[in-house]
Amino acid sequence: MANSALFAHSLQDWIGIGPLWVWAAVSAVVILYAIALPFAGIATYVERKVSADMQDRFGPNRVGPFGILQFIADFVKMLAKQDFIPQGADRILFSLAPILVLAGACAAFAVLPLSKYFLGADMNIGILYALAVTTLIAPGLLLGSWASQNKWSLLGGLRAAAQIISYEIPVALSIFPAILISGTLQIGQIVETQGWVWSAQAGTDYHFWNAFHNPFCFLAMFLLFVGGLAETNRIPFDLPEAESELVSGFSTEFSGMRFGLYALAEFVDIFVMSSIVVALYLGGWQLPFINIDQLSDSIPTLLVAFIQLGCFLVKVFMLVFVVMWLRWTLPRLRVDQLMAACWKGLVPLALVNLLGTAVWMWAFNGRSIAQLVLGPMVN
Amino acid sequence: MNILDWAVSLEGYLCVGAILFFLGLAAVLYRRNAIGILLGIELILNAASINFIAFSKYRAVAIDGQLVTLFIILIAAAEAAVALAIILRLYRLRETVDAGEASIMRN
Amino acid sequence: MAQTCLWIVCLPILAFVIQVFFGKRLPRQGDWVSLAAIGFSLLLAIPIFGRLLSEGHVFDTLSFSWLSLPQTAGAFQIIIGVLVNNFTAIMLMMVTLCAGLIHLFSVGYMHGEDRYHLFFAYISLFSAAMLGLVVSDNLLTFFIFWELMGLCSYLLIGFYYKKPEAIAASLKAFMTTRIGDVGLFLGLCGLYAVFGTSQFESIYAAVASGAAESKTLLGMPALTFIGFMVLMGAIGKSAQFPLHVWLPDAMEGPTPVSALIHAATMVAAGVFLLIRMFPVLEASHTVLVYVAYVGAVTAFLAALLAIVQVDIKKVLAYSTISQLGYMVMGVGVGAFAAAFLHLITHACFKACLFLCSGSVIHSVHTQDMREMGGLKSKMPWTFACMLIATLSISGLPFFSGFVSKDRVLAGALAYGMEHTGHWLIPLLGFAAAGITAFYMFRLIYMTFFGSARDEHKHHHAHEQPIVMVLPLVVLATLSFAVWFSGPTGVDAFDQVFSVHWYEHAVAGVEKEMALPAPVEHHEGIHHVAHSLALIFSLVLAGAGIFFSSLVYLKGWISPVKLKSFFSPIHTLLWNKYYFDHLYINIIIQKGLLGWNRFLAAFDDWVIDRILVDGWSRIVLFIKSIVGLFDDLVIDRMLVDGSAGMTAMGGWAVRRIQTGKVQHYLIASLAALGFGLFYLIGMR
Amino acid sequence: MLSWITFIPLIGMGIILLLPRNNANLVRWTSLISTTIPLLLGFGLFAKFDRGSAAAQFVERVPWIPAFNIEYFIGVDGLSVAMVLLTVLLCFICVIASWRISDAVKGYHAMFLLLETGMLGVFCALDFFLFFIFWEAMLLPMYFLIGIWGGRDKVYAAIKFFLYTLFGSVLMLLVLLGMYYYSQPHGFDLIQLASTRPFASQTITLLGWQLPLDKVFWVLLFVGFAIKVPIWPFHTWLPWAHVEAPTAVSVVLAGVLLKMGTYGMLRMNFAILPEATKWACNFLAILAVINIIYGAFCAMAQKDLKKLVAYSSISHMGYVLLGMASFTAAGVNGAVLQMFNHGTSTAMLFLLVGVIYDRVHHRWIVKPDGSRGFGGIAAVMPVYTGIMGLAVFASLGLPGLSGFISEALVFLGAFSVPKLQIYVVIGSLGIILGAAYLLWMFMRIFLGPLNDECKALPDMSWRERLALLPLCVLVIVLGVYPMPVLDLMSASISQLLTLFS
Amino acid sequence: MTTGLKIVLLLAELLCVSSAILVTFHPNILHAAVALLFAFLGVAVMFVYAGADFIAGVQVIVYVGGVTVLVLFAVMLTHWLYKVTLRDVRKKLIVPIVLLVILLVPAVYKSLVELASSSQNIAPERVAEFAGSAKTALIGQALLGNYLLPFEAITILLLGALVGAVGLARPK
Repeated sequence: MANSALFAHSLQDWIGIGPLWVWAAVSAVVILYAIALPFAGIATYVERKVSADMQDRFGPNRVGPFGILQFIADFVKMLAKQDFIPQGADRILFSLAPILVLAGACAAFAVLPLSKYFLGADMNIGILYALAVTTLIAPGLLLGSWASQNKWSLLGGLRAAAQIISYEIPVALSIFPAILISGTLQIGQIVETQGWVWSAQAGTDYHFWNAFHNPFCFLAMFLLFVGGLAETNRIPFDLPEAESELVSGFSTEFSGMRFGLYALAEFVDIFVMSSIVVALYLGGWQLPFINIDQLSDSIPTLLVAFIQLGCFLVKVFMLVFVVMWLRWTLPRLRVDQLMAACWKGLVPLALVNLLGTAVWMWAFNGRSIAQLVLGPMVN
Repeated sequence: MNILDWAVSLEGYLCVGAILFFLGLAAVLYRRNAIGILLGIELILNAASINFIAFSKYRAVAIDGQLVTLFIILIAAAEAAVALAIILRLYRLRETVDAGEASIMRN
Repeated sequence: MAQTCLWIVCLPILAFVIQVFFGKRLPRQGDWVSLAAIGFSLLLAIPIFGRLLSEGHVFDTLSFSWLSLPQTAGAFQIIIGVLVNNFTAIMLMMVTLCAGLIHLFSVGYMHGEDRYHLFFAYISLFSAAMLGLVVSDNLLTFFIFWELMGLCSYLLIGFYYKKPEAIAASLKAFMTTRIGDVGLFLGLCGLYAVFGTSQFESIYAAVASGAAESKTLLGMPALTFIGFMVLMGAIGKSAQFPLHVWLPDAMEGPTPVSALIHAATMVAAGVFLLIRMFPVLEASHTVLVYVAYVGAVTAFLAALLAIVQVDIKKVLAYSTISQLGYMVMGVGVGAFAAAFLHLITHACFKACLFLCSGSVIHSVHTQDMREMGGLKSKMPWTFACMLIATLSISGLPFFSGFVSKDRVLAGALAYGMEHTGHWLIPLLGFAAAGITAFYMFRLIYMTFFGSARDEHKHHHAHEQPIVMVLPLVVLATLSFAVWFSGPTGVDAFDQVFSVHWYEHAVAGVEKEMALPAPVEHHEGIHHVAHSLALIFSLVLAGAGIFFSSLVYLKGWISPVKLKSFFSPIHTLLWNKYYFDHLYINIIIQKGLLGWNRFLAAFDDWVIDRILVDGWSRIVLFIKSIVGLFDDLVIDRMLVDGSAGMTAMGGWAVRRIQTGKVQHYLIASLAALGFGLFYLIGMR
Repeated sequence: MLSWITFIPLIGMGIILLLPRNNANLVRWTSLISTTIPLLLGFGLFAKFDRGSAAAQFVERVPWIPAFNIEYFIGVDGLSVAMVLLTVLLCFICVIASWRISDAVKGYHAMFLLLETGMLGVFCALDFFLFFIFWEAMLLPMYFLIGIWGGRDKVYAAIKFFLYTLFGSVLMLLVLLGMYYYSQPHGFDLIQLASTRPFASQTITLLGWQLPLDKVFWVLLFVGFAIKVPIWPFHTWLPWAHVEAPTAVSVVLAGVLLKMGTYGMLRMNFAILPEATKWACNFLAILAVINIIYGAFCAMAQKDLKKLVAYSSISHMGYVLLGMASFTAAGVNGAVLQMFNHGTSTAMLFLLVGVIYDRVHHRWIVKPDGSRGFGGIAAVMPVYTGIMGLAVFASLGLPGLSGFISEALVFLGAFSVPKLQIYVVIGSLGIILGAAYLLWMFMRIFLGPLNDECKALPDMSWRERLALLPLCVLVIVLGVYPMPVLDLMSASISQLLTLFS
Repeated sequence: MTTGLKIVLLLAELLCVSSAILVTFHPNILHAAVALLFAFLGVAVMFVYAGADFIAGVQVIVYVGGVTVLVLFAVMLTHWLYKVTLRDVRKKLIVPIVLLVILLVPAVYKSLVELASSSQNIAPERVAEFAGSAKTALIGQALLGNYLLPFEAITILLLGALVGAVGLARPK
């Protein structure tokens, strides 16, 4: 029971009244709105700034100082625009589709290991739940594109769905090496195992972030990251919204707040993907060479929590930056190249990594390079 | 025994399973659309899984039921894939997916 | 002496064999071979006859077992051999003499004919057969040579095989004689059945001892049966009444053949048979009467027929039949000695008559008397011989005919007086005598006297060469009475020069036959009959001659008027009492051939088609029925029926397969429901 | 020695089958040789045959099927020696006569030799089983010979002949089995059966009827053999078979096959079932007379020369039957002699018919349209006419030729039996009819004006004369002195007749 | 179990049943498919409450992510864009439905109740403890232990299905 619903417990303890499940719900809402929404807004701003910078231009600088409030302006514009349903469209599905997409993306938050204590619900199946939930996006897109009764949106929707589903396989496969190393699906546990352990008596515990456990895992991280890009339809895999061909892909017919939901969903998804990468391979909230837990008895848990949160968010923002960075550097892949990359490139590579990790684990009895290299020295 | 306890209890699960089963059955029998039939089948399989899970929790207290459910899910996936492939083939061949039409094998 | 007889028989056979195989290649086509053969036989026969004349009795036998079959009781023996007694000697002399003369005559007559050598072969075979018959001591070899003669007559009558009438005549001759032969054969079988042998001595002895009285054959007393059968044989061979039709037609053969076979020898064989078997006939009491009647009737009727004939040879043929009738009558009335004498004398003068007619035919190349006439001047020698022979046959004194005929008629008259019931026999005899004279002189007048009716033929007529005339002369001389009884032929007158060799011969034979001595008290009748017969025959002969000269010489009574006066009788005679018509059309054509055709058709259709092929038709019928049954019942109903049912069943079941997946599912679920309901609900 | 005679033709057949097909002459010469050797052996047999003894001679006895004690028991006694000699002679002559057969020569001669073996086997076999086997063996080649090389509707004739005789042999088979079953030591040995005569007293129940066994056997055997003889109601196959068979085959058919029936009767009916024979004697005589008269009448109505001769042989076989019915030494001896003489005279007739057929390819005395088939051949073919005359007179029973002797003996024998006398008288009618149809035929064909159709007919070739020579000699010699043949048979016949005295 | 969770479970069960009804009777096949999606989610929640969290995860991944998308794909590929609405349910077969329901429902219900009552009762706390425990490790060991054969068989089956589906759906 240890860390599950830790956050909820802490809230309940803090407020002291009401059954736990109420507080669980509240905690979920808080995380969602406290983190997700502002991040999304900021992300839009940052992205436009970064892309402008890359293109050697200024980017949004009219609203607020340095255009910081641009996202609020967008947000207000979204809300103001008329949100209409095209004639002949399937009304129910048309309204249901964005909700599904957003729900899929946000649901994953419950599992993200912000810090040892700000963990939504450290479920036993953790990472499996994350994967499961993110799969909701695909049908959502499909329904959205079909409901809009528009050939271009339908094609965009089909392509997006196909892309998301195909890339789930390399993403899943590249998650497995991390699981193999840490032996559990619980993301919290996984992050725990990545803590730096110095003391010799642990013997085999010279860990460092999974990415550096063995060469295969290192490769698996990159694979996971690329898979994540594809899952979120970001360049170089953003065929569904490729302006030049399909106007804006599956969301052409959406306007107003429904379009806003799509945009929000997109950025939340990016956040979730990068946080998964960080949690599994880049040590989550584990500082590079310091094992906070071992020091925690001296620092108040709340501080430890926020330090871990900060470390986690820094890693995530770095990855988001890389994502935005990639947007203006890599050319867009054609559909067949996309599919070929997935099935002929990533999937075999992922299998190799999985096999490699398994063999490594079997051969070196689960010890990482570090332990191998440092182990004899230490003792 | 209020509705909440009933819902959580074995009878609850079994009733839901039974209802799902019959609805799935009805779908399979009376849907003209081949895909409708497929939906029906999925429902029936889920009904079965519910029963398994319920019994694994309330009677067997062992994970065997869950394992069987796991297998059911995997097989259902494979089955759905092949079924849909066949339906696509049927569509390409007969320009329709109406189950009634695909009765070349009739007398 | 028996061996010489064997040689007499074998020489002509040898000649026959030579002629058949080498005749064509011999010089003069081998006629001298036959002549030599018969000549030697004549030479061998003369000493035997000489002994008879000198010693008055000749007897010799030679026999050997020809065939013996072992049987439970001893063995079934057939012993054959040679018997020479007085009659045999006489007959040998007569046969060889006549045959020799006729051989000589035929050398001339047959000159230039094709198959010349075969003619002589057949004649020598015939002579051998006749001689064999004469010398045989038992009825079996007698029968064998008897049939061989039949064969020769068949071959010789049909010598001119190109003429259809000739071959028809030969077949008719053979068949009629064959009928007679069968009778004789049955007689032979009878003999073997009764006596176990067919040798004459043993038969004479057995008959004399009365051994056969008790036995019966076919319900008749044995001897009577045998007698009748022998008579039948004689009738067939000697052309007696019912079976006489073949002799006139036999004239188709060359004249020497007619002379030899149908005058002298073969036809006489029948009488000789009767004489040989006389003891048997005598012992059977009833047969002799029939013999007599047959003889008498034949004599009379044949004589009547002779009157109307226009063909010279036909006239002589009927006269032969009539004279044979006399002989048979003679035997019938018991005067077998007289019959035998008549046989001998008849052989001589009838052969002479035939040869004369042969030379006439040879010169005028026709046999029809109406085309002849006035040949007296043209052929003086032939005319002379013919006249002598005619006188002899008419029974005028000084001639042999008178001697023998008179004795026969005397016997007949004596018989008639004894058995007054049978008065008809002498009457017919004397009538025949008269008519004989009439037709004979009719012949003489028509051929030799009067004017030539056909100038062309008359002109060509010429006397025959010496080789043909010599035999005529010899035979003519033999026709005189002097050889047989005395110069005049009447016992009363020629006491001085009377010749008694014949009486002695007859006495010897009677002794052999061991006949029961005739009842003496009739001696008186015998003497009276003898003198009466003498007178009657002279009167009748004279009348006959007178009448024929009236009609034919002087022409006072024209034959045409006579014919019209006796027209019904004439037509009857002209058609030969319709015997031919009866035999040919009715018995042969309608009866026999018709019956044969019917029987053959019956055989072919009834027995072959119905009884035999009928079975196949029945089987086919059954087969078709079974086939039909099999096809209809089994094939149609059982097989196709079941196939039909399964098809129906299939159709019914098939309707369930609607092809709709859901329907199947419903069905299975329904089943599941029932199952569950039953399993759970019922419990 | 007897086995050699019987099986040399078979060996000959084997050799012929091996010979090349195209060399016809080679086949003919081998066939000739394989018939000459038995002929020579036949002369040896004739010489060494002991006339006195009635028992079977040259016996060869080898157990063949011990289970049913069937033996390969061959022997010749008085009854069969004449027939063996006749068969051997006729086959030799027939091979010479069939020199002109040109189609399927190998098959023809092979079948012919097989036929000869069959016939010799029948006459030599003293074991009923062996007798039956040879009886059947003889049947098959006959069928082929008629069926393949025959005349116009040869197939009908062959089938009719085959089925008819087969029907007869089926009855014989019944008796065969019956005799095996009812004889005490269960054997087929004819000699032993003849000596013990076991069937006289036994009875058999057929369909509820209590029938005397020997009479049943007698009737069945009689019908079987009657078909072969042929006797009146069963004779219809003969004209067909004769007309359609090729010359040599019809010679053998008439010469030998008919005698098998009478020989069989003597060997089986008379020897083994004497009481039944006595009981049926009257019946036999009646049939005999019918045969004689019926044959003669039918012959007279025939238009086909060969059919005429066929019916004449029916008539002649009637004499044989009459002789057998008389139970007297003369009668039976006459019958067996008649079998021999008829063999020779009919063989001559058939050969002569064959001669004319080879030249003109038709045998119509009177053509179906009524015109004359032949006429006046004597002028064109003198030698042929001569020999035909001899044959005609021999077969019509002219004294001095063999035909007469046997007829005379038959009639003498039959006449001595009181109750047969009426039959003899009627039978004698047959002699007249015989003479009638034969001479009428002779007249219509040979005498009379020359028919222009047969103007250019060549006379007989030397081969045909060679074939006929022995027969002519036999006919004349046996006519003059028959004892050489008679004393062959008289001993065993007298022993046979002891049963009937 | 807190009443709140029970409420969530009840809601999930209601969601399941209502969406199942929609799946069966909804004339528009697309809406039926979406309803199916929600049915699966409801079932997943029920699994979680039944202590089968791993299975729930797999259920969501496979059914919601895989099968539903597959069905949507199939619907889109086989229906003209504008003929979305489909008159689907057959009327004339209502009578058999009624018959079936009358016949089957009591039988099934009777059998289920009998099944439920027949097997032995487990102490509630054991059940709760089992429900709460983590299942992933247990399932892993079981898969490679007792259930190794079905595991391997499933791998082959999936391979077969994969190749088969691709083969079937390939355009000519």
